[in-house]
Amino acid sequence: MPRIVVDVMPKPEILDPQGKAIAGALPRIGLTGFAAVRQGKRFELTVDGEITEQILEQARHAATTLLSNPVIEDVTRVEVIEEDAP
Amino acid sequence: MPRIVVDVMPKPEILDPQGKAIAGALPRIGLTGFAAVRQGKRFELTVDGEITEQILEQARHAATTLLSNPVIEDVTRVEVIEEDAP
Amino acid sequence: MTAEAMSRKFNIDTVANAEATPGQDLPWAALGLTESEYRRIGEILGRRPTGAELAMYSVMWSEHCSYKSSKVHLRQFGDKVTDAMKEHLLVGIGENAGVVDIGDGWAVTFKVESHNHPSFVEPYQGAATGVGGIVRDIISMGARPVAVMDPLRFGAIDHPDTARLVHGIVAGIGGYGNSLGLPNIGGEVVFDAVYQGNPLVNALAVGVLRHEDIRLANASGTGNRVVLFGARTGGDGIGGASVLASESFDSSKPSKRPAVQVGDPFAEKVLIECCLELFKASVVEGIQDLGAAGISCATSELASNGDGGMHVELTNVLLRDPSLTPGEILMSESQERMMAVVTPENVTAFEAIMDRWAVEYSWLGEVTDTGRLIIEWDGETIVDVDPRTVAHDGPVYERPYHRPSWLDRVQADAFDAEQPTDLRAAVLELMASPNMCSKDWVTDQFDRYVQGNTALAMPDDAGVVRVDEETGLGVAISTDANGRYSYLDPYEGARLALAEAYRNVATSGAEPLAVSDCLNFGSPEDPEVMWQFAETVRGLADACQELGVPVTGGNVSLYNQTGGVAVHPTPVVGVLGVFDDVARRTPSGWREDGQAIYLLGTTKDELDGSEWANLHGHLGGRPPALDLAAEKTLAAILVNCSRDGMIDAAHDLSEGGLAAVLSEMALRFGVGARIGLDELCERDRIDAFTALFSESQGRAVVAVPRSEEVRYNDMCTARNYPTLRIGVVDTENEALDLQGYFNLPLDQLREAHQGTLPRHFG
Amino acid sequence: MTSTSIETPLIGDLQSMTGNDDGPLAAVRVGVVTFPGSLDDRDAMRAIRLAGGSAVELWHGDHDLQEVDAVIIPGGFSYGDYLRAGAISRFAPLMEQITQAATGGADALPVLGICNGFQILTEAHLLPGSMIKNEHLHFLCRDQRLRVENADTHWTGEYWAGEEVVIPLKNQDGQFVADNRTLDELEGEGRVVFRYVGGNPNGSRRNIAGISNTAGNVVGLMPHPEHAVEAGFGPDSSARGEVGLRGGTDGLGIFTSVLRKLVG
Ligand SMILES: Nc1ncnc2c1ncn2[C@@H]1O[C@H](COP(=O)(O)OP(=O)(O)O)[C@@H](O)[C@H]1O
Ligand SMILES: [Mg+2]
Repeated sequence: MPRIVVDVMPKPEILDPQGKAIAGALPRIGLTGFAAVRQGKRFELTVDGEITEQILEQARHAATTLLSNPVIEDVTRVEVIEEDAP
Repeated sequence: MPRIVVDVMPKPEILDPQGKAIAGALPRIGLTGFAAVRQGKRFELTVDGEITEQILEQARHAATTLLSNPVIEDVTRVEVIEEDAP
Repeated sequence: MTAEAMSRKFNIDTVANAEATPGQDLPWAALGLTESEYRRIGEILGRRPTGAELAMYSVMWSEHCSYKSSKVHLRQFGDKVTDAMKEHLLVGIGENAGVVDIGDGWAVTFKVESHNHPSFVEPYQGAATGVGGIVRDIISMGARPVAVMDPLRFGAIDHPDTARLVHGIVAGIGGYGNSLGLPNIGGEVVFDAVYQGNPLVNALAVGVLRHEDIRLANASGTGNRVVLFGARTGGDGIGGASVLASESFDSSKPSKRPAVQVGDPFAEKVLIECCLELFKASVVEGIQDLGAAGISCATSELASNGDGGMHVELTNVLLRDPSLTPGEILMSESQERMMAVVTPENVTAFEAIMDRWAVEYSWLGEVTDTGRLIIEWDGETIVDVDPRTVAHDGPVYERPYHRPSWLDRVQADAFDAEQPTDLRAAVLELMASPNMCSKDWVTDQFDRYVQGNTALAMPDDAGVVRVDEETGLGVAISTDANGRYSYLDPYEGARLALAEAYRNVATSGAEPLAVSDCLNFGSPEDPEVMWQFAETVRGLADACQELGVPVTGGNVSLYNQTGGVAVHPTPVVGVLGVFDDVARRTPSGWREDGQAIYLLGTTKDELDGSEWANLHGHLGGRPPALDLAAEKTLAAILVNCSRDGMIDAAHDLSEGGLAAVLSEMALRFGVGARIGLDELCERDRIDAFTALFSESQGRAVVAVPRSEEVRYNDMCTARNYPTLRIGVVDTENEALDLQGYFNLPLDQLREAHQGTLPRHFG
Repeated sequence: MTSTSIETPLIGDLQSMTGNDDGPLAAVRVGVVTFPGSLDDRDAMRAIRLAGGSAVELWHGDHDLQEVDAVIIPGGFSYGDYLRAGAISRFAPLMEQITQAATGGADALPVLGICNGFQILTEAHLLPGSMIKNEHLHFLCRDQRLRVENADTHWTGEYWAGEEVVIPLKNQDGQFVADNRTLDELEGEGRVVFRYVGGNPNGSRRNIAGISNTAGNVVGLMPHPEHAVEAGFGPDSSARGEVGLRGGTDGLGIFTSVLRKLVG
């Protein structure tokens, strides 16, 4: 079934405690190649039937009202994906 | 700075209480076009300098060991992104 | 669902098909059944089972559900109950949880259960769903859950895998319990290498109800409707599921089955509120939670405990994964589900409550008087059994057992290491050790305030919650076990575990009333483990009889071993006590300057199996001697002291002995004391080291206000119980001053005590 | 600013007017909203009763505020807090009523958000900022020392500015964040109502534990005053100095404040 993906990331200026914890843990398991980590959310909205512009609009609305809080987060993507997970 | 994105989603057969709660809320705010919602995580790993195959390999390793719990989650993507957030 | 189910067109193994194809091979071995068990199923049915029937029998006859190895021993809990012990029992062993009368029309129900193996595989979810499961047991008795506890055992504190388990398990218990709004009022944290590959995650829940609200798991009233509500059914926890593919001869294979269950505490919280509303409105006749063996268990138990029959249409079950086969649906252990029996008149009222809480439900069928449990799949019969044969007539094994050959050697190896010369350093070492250190790092992750009725919690001896806000009526609970004692002598170890929990409850001021237990052991197929188990049950049942507190329910967890090595026999014993008014509870620390500090009981040289010996790598000899008559007297004294306001603080002596108790009592409110050991050493003919570190039983330390000293001493004399003034509370000096030995500033003691867990897991 | 003497324990102060239904404050009706997943709703109702007022149950799905004089949005994990704390509850029908009634100056409906309630108030934009995961990423339950910075809000009149209290704190997502401009504004307008003292438990910006709107009728705080209202069941110590066994009743002032304010 077709899906719409919504990505939400913490705003760059907001400290991201989970990302920070991961960035701290990576070198401890020998992975030293990364300068910073941020952890956000990825939502997959499954649509029954075809994805119309109107449904995409609903997804955009959901993204900014419910799925993210503009004080601390940015919606970085609202997109249709057809492909299956690798 | 170049970033590597890692997407992690709950395994399809695993209960996703977060997605369930969202799917329940959407119709209440008038968004009825969605059949199901799943909530996963999106990590952005920032790399100092160029992204080599070796660093990508590190990211893949991080994805399966630290960033996801293979018992309940799948890593659905490990990819370099150059583009900026929309 | 029916339309969808039909469109799937499973080629289902029906009863008719089973009759027509007697030679059909079924995967009974892969489902964990033995050949003789499989043959018995055939004899019971008079034909081969269908795939769905095989699924039901295999899960219900599993060790976990049928208690087939432990049943013959557990009978003692019932056999050794006297009429006097039954006085407060409203519901005894055998139901989802026992129910105890605490007076004024109030009752409480409590039970402890294990979730050991799942917590090793997926610590967070394993522990979380452990809490979820035990809470549903409590709800299904008709009670409002009011508190949880979590006795935990991990491998060595510095083993690389321990941090993973500690972080996940503690977060999981908090994540679920906190979200349910249940205060966590106690538990245990023990580190020992024997639990390395096999942590013990036990969870206890307690609930409160009025006598008239007791609900039992039975389906009576022919024509009453059977309903499944809560979460949808998914492929969770289906053990040998893939082997069930043979029950459907369809080409579309079922999708992958999850290896672990994921809990949804929010769904459970809603389920609690919704069940309480159902009880209040009296719209359910019988109710059963879905735990192990899911619908198989709920239907067969409800039916066999009621009028004996039930008729269910399985395609009505709401599914999360539409590819589930009938056998899988029957076996699924999806969380946060309940089954209830509702009269036709109450159907509308039932549905209204479900809708208010937005809980999904589906009507599955009805109660019959046919004595058969008939399950249909889209109108075709796939199960036709006598439900008793599934739920109650499982196999019973008299497994062989014998005393381990190594035990004599171990018992002969008494602890005789050299005594430390620096007692101050020894106290600091003990109080910083993994088992004696402060557990704040763990308990800070649990909500102990929610519901507003918590009168005592960590770090006091027992958790205390108020039940009746008008009168202050309340309960105290403590859970205890000492695997090392049990290893040295399982019979005594079980009695010691009960004695400690009993003493803890009395120390808080409550009258001990009832017991629940969770018996964690290795493989019952090992005769030595089986002997440990048999001895444990015998010891616990005997001790319960001697103390006059009945076992009301519990849980057995076997096969706790990695490779060939079993965990220590670990009988976790929970004791519940009652308070007429929780306002008189006794905290475990002193506060008032000048109060006298008394030690109750006598001290012998008993260091075998002690924390001090453990800290120095020794495990041998005999556990401390136990005198249950003395424990009874001690408890009576402590309860009386609380009732008559004779003491302001009390703490019982157990692991770590007097050294631990003095440290903990001083740290509780940050108030120091001056202690003298000379008289004690002289009276009991011991040295100062033994006085501090021995783990002799039947002891407690209390703080007595000046004005009460005469009365207190008279009472101990009247009861002929030894007590000795060993010191005085000193608010001026923030130190533990052991006169003639050392002065230990509380800051230093606190730092040693608090630092350990953050250093390992911070 | 009214303030009770610190020598008089608040609970004693109130004995005369609690316990009987016709005390002067009993006429004040304070609603407590229950969402699916609310946990401390009964506790908040008990606190109102102990303070002498009348507690009224409100249901998130209703459209009717039942003519209450004030509203408390209690703690808990509404809708599991899975998405973001308070994110889903914000859309409840009753929240629309509350949002409307709470805006419009000093005479508007007094609203208190505790913990999850605070989070809901920020999601509903009744209060600025937001809460993210605790810096240390753990759930943390502890007896927390706070300083009352503003004793002029509808919910803090019974304290004095600078007074220290001990109140239980318990949450997973308690780190208060806002951009610097908002933080400066809050400070400048005296809208920081409570601040953590004795160590920042969760990484909150500028040690902020609670804030108010401009009019002072809407207050949100992370710690749980409803768990510090009854001797015997509160924190072990109180900022009033005495070492009492769970004797801390420092939270009661929040509830008496609004009752007194409404009685006028
Ligand atoms: N996992 C835990 N969960 C909750 N409380 C705990 C846990 N572990 C220990 N505690 C609490 O910490 C305190 C000290 O524990 P412990 O020393 O085992 O008590 P005791 O020796 O009196 O049985 C007790 O109040 C106990 O209930
Ligand atoms: Mg104790």
